[in-house]
Amino acid sequence: MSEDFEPNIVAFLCNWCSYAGADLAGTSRIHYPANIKVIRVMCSGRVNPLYVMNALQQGADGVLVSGCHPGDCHYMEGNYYARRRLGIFKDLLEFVGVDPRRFHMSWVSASEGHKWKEVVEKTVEDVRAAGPFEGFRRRQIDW
Amino acid sequence: MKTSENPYIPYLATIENAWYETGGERCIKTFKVVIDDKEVRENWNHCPGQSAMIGVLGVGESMISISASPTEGRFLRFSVMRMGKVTQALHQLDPGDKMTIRGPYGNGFPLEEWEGKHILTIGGGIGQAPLRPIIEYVKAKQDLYAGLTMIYGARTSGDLCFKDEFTEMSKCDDLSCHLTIDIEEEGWEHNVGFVPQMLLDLNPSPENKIAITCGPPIMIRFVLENLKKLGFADEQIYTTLENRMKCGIGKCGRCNVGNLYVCKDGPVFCYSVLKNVPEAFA
Amino acid sequence: MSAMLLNKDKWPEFVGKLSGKVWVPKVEEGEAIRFGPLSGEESKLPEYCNTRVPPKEIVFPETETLYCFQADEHEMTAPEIDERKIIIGIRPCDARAMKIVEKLFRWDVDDPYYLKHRELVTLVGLACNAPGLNCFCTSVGGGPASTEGLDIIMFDLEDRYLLETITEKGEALLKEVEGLLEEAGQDVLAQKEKLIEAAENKISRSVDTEGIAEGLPGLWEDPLWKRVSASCLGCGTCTYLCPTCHCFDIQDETEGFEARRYRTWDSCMFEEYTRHASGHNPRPTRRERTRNRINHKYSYYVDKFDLIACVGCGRCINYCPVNIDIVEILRQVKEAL
Amino acid sequence: MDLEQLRKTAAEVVAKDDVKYLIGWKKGTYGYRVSPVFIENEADTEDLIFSPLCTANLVTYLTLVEKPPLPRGQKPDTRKVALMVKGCDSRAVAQILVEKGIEREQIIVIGCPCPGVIDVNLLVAKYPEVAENTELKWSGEDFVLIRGGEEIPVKREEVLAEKCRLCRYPNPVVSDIMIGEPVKPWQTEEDTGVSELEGKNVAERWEYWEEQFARCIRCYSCRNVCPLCYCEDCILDRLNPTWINRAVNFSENTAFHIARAFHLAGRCVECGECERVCPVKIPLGRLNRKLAREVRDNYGFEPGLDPDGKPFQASYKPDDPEDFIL
Repeated sequence: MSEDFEPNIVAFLCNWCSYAGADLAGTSRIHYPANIKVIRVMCSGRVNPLYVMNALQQGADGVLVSGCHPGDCHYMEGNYYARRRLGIFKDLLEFVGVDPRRFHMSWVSASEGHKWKEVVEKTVEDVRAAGPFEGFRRRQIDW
Repeated sequence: MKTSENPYIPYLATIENAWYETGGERCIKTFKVVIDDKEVRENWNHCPGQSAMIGVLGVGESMISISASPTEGRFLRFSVMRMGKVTQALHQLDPGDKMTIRGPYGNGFPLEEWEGKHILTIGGGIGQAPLRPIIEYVKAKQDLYAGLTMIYGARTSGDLCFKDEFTEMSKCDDLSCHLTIDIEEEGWEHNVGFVPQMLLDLNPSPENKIAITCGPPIMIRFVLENLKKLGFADEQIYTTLENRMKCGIGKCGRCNVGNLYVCKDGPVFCYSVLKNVPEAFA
Repeated sequence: MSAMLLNKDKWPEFVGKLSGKVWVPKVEEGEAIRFGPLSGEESKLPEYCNTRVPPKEIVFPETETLYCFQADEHEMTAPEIDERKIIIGIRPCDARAMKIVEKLFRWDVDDPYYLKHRELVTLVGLACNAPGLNCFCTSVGGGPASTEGLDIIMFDLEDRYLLETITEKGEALLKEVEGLLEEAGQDVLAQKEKLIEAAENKISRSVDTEGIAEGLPGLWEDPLWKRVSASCLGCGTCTYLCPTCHCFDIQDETEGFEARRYRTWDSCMFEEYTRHASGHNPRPTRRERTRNRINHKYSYYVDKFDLIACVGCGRCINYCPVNIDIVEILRQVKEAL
Repeated sequence: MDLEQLRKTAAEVVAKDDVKYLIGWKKGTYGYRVSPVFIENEADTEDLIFSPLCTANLVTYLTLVEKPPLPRGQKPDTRKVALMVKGCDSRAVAQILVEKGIEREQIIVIGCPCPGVIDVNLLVAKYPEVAENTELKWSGEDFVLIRGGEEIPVKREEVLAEKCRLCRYPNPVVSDIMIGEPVKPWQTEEDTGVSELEGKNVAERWEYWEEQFARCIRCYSCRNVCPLCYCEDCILDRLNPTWINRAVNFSENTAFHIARAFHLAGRCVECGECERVCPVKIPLGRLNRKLAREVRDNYGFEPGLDPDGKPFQASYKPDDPEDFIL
């Protein structure tokens, strides 16, 4: 894989924990790779797997979904649903032949700026290793 | 492929002016647009009743009737109700923005055939849009026609389109304008009631008249019934139909009512033809 | 017009010499599913009655870009269509279908995309020696060796093909491979006639179209429509696999700043096909939609172009998931007349 | 199965005032075809059949009913619908009941224990179809083909549908009336279709599905035939926003099939209809069965067994697996 390859990663972060965690990482001046494009959602349970698929179709090389730790969900149980749904979705993607390294899920709380850095580093490293994802691009054929 | 030979490639047009006719969830916005290309603009020739495919690049196209008469000048007008994906995108456009136009499509009203006759238009809601060009046309060529009567209704006074133009109309001798709304309203000086009933109340004689109706399907059905009651012959009654369209040139196949394509054989149909088409009022 | 013989051994050489991209039926999952470009591995045509997906997709691609543009600019560019294609092994019914559909694409306004594809394609048909179970081409104006729409027709004579040219285009194509062919004698032509007769006799299904075009509109409210559409699932199999169905949808799609407007097959059997933006649907149930499909093929098209828009290929019967059978529907129509 | 008993029962059901119609199978118009039939009066129950050719899952018609706007003053028809179900079909009924897609009181389920149906492609390959309608019957373990007065024995393993090789529930799990005796469940085979793919690496699997999905013509017969695809506003028809474009190319086709498979995760009852109806022969069952396997193995959940249960994706357990979470 080319060393120069800078992956494009879309991250869906829950408003209450992970977004705040990423924010904390920023205000604490923790350096983490800039490959992450953050989309804030109210809850990880709001992340429709179609979002993940659409991100991949529109040119993302990898997707990260992050929410509150189990038990900490602002809406009590949203992240439990997300876990079940996206867990199955990950299996499906893998079965269809999408490299499992392209899709990650994590729990990052509002106080875990350092964990956020680790998650991002791990995700970027994985997606970088998986390489650019062209096969699923919407514009794969000449229009 | 040369663009000029490709009927799918639209012309670009600039919105000169845009304003809201009505408010609410399904508001109506009117656009006054000028086609960018000078040659196309000069050669553009539409007749009242025809439609055009207008659209926003990246969103889609919709068939909208041209609500300006060619007698008004080298510009076009479209009144668009906010409904689906394309019309929502159109409503976001402001003066100076671009839209795309293909057309004009369809047959239009046989205005030359009607010379010397009295024209009666019966419109409801947004259905007034395809009727407006006839009104403007007849107004501009008053000496060719025996007169014009307009009946127009909407749910409330706020749902009436082209309000400013009616006051001006009522000043002319040969033209009469009758407005109605469904529900009583404070400060409303005109009629209250449904359009088909108002038609009966006015009791126009069918002699030397042409009746054109456009509006919601249910209104059209009752207007046709009442016109027959008043003694209008099938050949004296015209209506315009609408259907979902994609190509506008008779290829995509979806706009047919029976064996007629609305985009090519219509949108203007004489009732004498339409009464034999079972699907027409579905 | 000439009649030539091609020995089957010379097949690879024959297709190799033709100028243009050669399309032949392709076997996938153990069956000839659709036509595809020659890969160079084929030493002969596969065994097939007909492909599941008709070759209409070569001249009327399932999805075709009308024009591209940049989301922030207003420059529209249509794609260049310039590839010469030779379809070998197209069945006479499918070629006839192209001729029928061309009428519509020429009606009043020319459709530049379809006509350009059609102009660039040469159709080398293969007459049917063994028509399928549900073929009824002979009832709707075609036949197992109908030459309508074709440029060349081939007859399978076991170890060799008989090639007869029909148009100038076909004549020109044969010029390219002159060295591989030999003149066909009278005996071969007699053999051909026998084959055609045998094939025609093998067609077991038929429709009596007499009076249907005029009679169909009169059956508008007939209970038969409810009956024949009761089990319809509302899928697009019958229309997508139909060689004469030509309806399409136009949509836009974007990726980043790149965008295009394309057309893609659409089916009158889908609910949203006629649904207005307001939610009103002039054909609200499958009864109306089935009625429209039959009427369009057997009445409206006849009205407009004096042709039945059905070539009797039997695909809609073969692949309907719930055994809705157009021959049976037409029999019931006939009965109701 | 005793057809006399079936027809007699059906006649009794249809004769009831509160029954709109009975959905069953009847002989098709040619060859091995069987078509769904809607029976409204007793006399027509003579057409009913139940044979190894009855592959179609009739449950889809419960949710496929169209509700066009009624003329003013007309009341909707609220009479019950009776339908015949095999084992796999009955699971679809149970699953729809779980999702409250239909009400239990609105249907009368006539259960038909099923010794296994055929794959028509396999049958045709072995015994070519003829124009005349041909009967196929169960005979002990195997089948017998009746054609032109002749009885041809057909080996079970030669023509049995894939879904039946894997079937664990040949007897209806939901029914009001059961026709005949329950059949003894048989030894199921290994799901080689899924296992074989699981054995491949990611790139090979992508290549495999690329070839399959590229073929899709987007006729949506898989969606329409599926008894569990009954959303009133399907994501595929939705234009605003457009999640899946109508363009037919590998990207959109893959998106479509991923979305379809995902929406059936924990819901698919493995009736195999999607695969049967696909005109371009995409092995869709493999996608669904893979997810069914994951759901069963990792979450201990099997859809369509308990009509009073909870839907898989609308419930959770605090100890669901989360080894994939960073």
